[in-house]
Amino acid sequence: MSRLTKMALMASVLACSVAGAAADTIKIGINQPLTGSVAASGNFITDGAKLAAEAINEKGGVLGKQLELVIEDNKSNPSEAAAAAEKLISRDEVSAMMGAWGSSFTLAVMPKLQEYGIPMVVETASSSKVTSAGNPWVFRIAPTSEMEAKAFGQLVPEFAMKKVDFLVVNNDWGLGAAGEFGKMLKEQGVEVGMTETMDPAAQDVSAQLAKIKASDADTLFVTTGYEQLSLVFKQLKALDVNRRVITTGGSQFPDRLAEQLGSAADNSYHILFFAPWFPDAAANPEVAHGYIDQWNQKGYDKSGLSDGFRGYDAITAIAAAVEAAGSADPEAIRDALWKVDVKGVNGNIKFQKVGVEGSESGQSSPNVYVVEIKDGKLALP
Amino acid sequence: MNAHVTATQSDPILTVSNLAVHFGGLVAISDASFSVAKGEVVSLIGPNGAGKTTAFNVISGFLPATHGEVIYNGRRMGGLKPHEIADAGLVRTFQKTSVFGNNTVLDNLMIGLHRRGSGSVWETLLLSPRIRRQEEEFRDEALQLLEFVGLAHRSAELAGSLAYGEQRLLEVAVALAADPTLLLLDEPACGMNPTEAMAFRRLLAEIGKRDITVLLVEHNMRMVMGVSDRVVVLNHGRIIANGPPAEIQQNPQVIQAYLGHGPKHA
Amino acid sequence: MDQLLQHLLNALILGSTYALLGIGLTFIFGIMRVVNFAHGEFYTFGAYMVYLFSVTLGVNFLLAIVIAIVLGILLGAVVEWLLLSKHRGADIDTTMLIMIGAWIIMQNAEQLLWSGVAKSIPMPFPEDPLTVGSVSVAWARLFVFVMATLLIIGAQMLIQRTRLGKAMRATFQDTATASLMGININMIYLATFALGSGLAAAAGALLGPIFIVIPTMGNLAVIKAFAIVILGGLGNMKGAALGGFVLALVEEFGAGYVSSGYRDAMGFLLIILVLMVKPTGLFARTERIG
Amino acid sequence: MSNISKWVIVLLLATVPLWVTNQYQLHILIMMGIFTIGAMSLNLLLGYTGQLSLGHVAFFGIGAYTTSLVSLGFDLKLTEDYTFVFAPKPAWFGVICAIVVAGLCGWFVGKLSFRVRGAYFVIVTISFAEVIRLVALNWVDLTEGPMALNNIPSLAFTIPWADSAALSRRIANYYLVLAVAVISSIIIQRLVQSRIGRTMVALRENEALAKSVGVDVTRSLVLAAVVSAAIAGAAGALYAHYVRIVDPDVFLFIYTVTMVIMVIAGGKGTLAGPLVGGVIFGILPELMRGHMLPEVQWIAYGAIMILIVFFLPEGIVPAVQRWWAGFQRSRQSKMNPHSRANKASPREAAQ
Repeated sequence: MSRLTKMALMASVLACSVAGAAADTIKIGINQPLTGSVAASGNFITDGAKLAAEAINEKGGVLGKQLELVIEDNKSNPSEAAAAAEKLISRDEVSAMMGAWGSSFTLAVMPKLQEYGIPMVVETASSSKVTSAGNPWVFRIAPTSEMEAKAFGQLVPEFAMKKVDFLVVNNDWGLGAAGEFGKMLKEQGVEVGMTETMDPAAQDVSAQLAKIKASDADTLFVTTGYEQLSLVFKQLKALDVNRRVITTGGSQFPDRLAEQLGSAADNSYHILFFAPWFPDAAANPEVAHGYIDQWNQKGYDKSGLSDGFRGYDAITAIAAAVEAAGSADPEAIRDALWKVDVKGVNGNIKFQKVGVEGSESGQSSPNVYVVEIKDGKLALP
Repeated sequence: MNAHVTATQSDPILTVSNLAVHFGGLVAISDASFSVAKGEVVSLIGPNGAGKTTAFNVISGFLPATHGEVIYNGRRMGGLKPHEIADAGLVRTFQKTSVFGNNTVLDNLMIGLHRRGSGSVWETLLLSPRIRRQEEEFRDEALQLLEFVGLAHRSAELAGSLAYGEQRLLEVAVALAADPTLLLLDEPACGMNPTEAMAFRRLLAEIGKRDITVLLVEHNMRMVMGVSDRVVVLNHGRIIANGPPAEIQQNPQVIQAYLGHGPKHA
Repeated sequence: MDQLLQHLLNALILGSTYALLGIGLTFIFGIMRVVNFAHGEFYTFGAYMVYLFSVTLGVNFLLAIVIAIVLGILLGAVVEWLLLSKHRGADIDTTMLIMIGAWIIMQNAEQLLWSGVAKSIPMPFPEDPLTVGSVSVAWARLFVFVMATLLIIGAQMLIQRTRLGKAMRATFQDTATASLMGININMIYLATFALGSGLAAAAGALLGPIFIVIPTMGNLAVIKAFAIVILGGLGNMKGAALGGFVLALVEEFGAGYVSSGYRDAMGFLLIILVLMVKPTGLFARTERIG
Repeated sequence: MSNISKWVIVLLLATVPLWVTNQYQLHILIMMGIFTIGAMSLNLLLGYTGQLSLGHVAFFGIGAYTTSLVSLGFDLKLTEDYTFVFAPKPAWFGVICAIVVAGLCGWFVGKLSFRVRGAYFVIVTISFAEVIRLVALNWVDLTEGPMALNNIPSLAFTIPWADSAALSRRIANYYLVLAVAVISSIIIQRLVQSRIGRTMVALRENEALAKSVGVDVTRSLVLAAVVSAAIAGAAGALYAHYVRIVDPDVFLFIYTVTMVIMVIAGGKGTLAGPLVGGVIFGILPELMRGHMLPEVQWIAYGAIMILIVFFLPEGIVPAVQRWWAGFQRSRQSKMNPHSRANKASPREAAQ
């Protein structure tokens, strides 16, 4: 037995010595959901990040070094997101990170940023908590639910809504969206009815929809990932619920919805942060075209374009910060992120100080687009 | 002769009265009454399927009775769990060999000694001096018992690795460790070779000397007639005879019952 | 009232697929005494096979379902031969651990082959639901119900009417005697496991297109199958069919009238209650012990 | 194995933070330690009483949630106008609560399953874990549901020689895990080698015989469940204060499976088994990482599990012991052909 323990100890020492060897690259950690309930979007964002890194590396990299993306799967789960961050920071010793898709995942990662002093560009999370927590290592290029709601607010009079219901995932993302959109709509004089929630992994939402069917609202706001969204549309149809549906959050893949669901997705509106079907409507059409061309060259799934840009823009921003910092030191990169001003697919990326004074987080002001599905086709309303 | 009249005895330690056990529509025991006096060795015999093991299972609390009751030392045993019945001093063995196979012979005895000891979880975790002392006493007692049944040289072996006859001896030793006042032995000599069977008869005599009453189910008629003070015969769930061995051997009903099924070990 | 009818209808349809899952599992347990933790993976396998044939390879949807079921049966046979045939008579824990290993391998193989991104399978049915009064049901779900019912009846017929079925029942009653009667026990076990797996694959093939297909979809399915089997009594086939409908009813009404979040919890609470009150299952006869 | 060599190993483990300074390697050791404690507690039920509890992670998760809630504090709106406010308490108090609450749940499950054995026991334990997971997921007011309980305070104390706060926290956690592991193994050892513990083994080996000699098997099963759950709860509490985030996925079946593999591979029913299994399966993923995709890693995990059942059904420790005993015996008999000494059986040597 004592011999056995010795062997085990030796094995552990061996295991430890395998890890870690310095290389001449600048490591950037990618913390995304590659499996689980929101995996579709996470994979596209990772693809977008790879495209950006490739484009930069082809031009000679940053500071004469190549960018190396270290990718960890957070399995669509907050604890796994924190564990992935732990690995990226302490094992792979990345200089900066991008992540972690959902608000709940991002909030789970944030204490690690502070503990180790690593900056992270937040590409998707929309909860206001992310930038109001007083974490000076967080730089968000995604719009908050509040920004999304405000941007959408300009279109509200056109829709002539009287009463709306919400169906959202029961996490920071969904509940935050329901709160901000509800507030905005009330200000515009629209009545807000019920808010139904669903588990992010739930497949059968008929029970919630049956309640919604009984309501007299004319519009339903839905906030969730593409996977659940397609089920919601199918089940709305099966229960014969006919009303205008507006989806928020930016990960809806409306072209896929239109293609796979046919008439079930008709009369729906989708709030997006990039509309690849209308690149000339983008803030920086030349960047948008470049990104779309690169994506198509790789033969990636076209419906992923509307999500992949987040990864593209996040890496673009981080690379610019490394360039400005003149080193791969995390703290230097953090300081340099404040000076970043680059053209992204969504628009110009420039961080403003928000949140707790003295330890502000960064927030850029992205653009918001609305796309309609009409007769199985996408249109700008 | 009247099966319900028990032999004259002063002090019945176990009384089974009007016992009946039904499994759904199947009647295993229809109506059985008998008693065992203190210090006696009583054998329960009968052809296969007569209900002997069922009777054991009811007395030891492994099966509920459909009717009737079992009274032990003036206490009703009905509704008690097997371990509660064992706690009352009524300990059984099993027809099929039954030891703790992956434990050492010594540990088998230590488990058997369980109810003689005491000690709370806290005492155990803190390994109090009393617990240590108790463990030592258990060990000595276990070794003595092994000596008594002649298995002392096997104490470190795994019980499952013992020869068949030795396992049967170990079973009896484990039961003895539980400090019974009445020992129910279910075919203990089954499968023993003649030498082992002889050794076992000597052991039974020794057990008698320890002031332990014995109720025995056995097919080996030579042993039954040799060791028993009294024999109770069960057939088709009823008691057909009850008396001293010599009397039973002459009982035409008993002979008929055995011949009807074909004699077995008789 | 309308809501009640809608819930009943939903429960009936859901229950048919639950029954399908439960029968396969109880079948394997009853005859082989194997607690098949990989059952949910056969369910997932069925769904992915429909995806592979109908979406990737463009085979007709109905044909794809048939292919998926056949492949499920074949895979079951292979798994039985590879992993279980050498452990006849082993205790329940041993085979259970082997099946847990198989479960891990199968789930990760699916993830490796199809990635963790959900797939959806289009169904060739009218999109507008069938509406009678205030109750409506999608044609796709109606199809699932009909198919599941046919499969359950088919499985029952197989067991009651065919020679194979008789041999299986004999094995179920008493393995030793069946073997003495000249029944090839190894073949029976192989057939049992294959058939049980085929039923699970069928459930996945039918439900996959209704929902979405992901590698982890079997995890909840296997636990629900256990719930169904416990409700019916381990090894009781009719009990499992009934158990499927009972679970669906409890879930549907729990979700409709108590809380939709606790929908899945209802089944487990039911198991715990049943085991506390009647450990042999709701529909089991009392067995003789010893 | 003698007591001295055990303490030598413990001392050796205590020096690890002096020569392992890489944060990630320490991290792996801490996580390995936490899951090994979980495996040790599972071994009490699975190995000693022979009851396969596949809901074991429930106790781990309950421990994690309890200490998190106690140390973070919570508000519960009980009625419209009454809100129960629980102020945050120190982390160590949370750990004690975690042990107590997990132990109570163990008592409940033990009582619940006193009538059922084998496959039924397995399913009761799985169901229990699932119900708890669904409660954690849906009782958002208390548990934050899928949003997870975040920013759980650390249990750490300051390590004087550590370069950074992060390293200090990690070393502190390492020592905490080591201490809990040592205490747990002492508790388990004393228990299973006692009069009470022998009844657990008796229940595993031959329940009817155990009953017949007066063993109250229900009581002994419930006791094993309570102690096992309390230790698992302690492991869960350590986990919560170390990773500082808990979400309902902590109740996932796969964690139970990890612990089961550790116990079975190492050798169930032996004291050293879960330790050996924990070390191997805690390190293995790290050795495999970089050489294969995570999915392939899991496939290898599953395959190893099956292979162990096929070829080492008793586990590594008993197999090595048998080999060692045989080796000793042959050497002894060579030196002294008539000696019958040192013929201790493997099982006894294991305890």
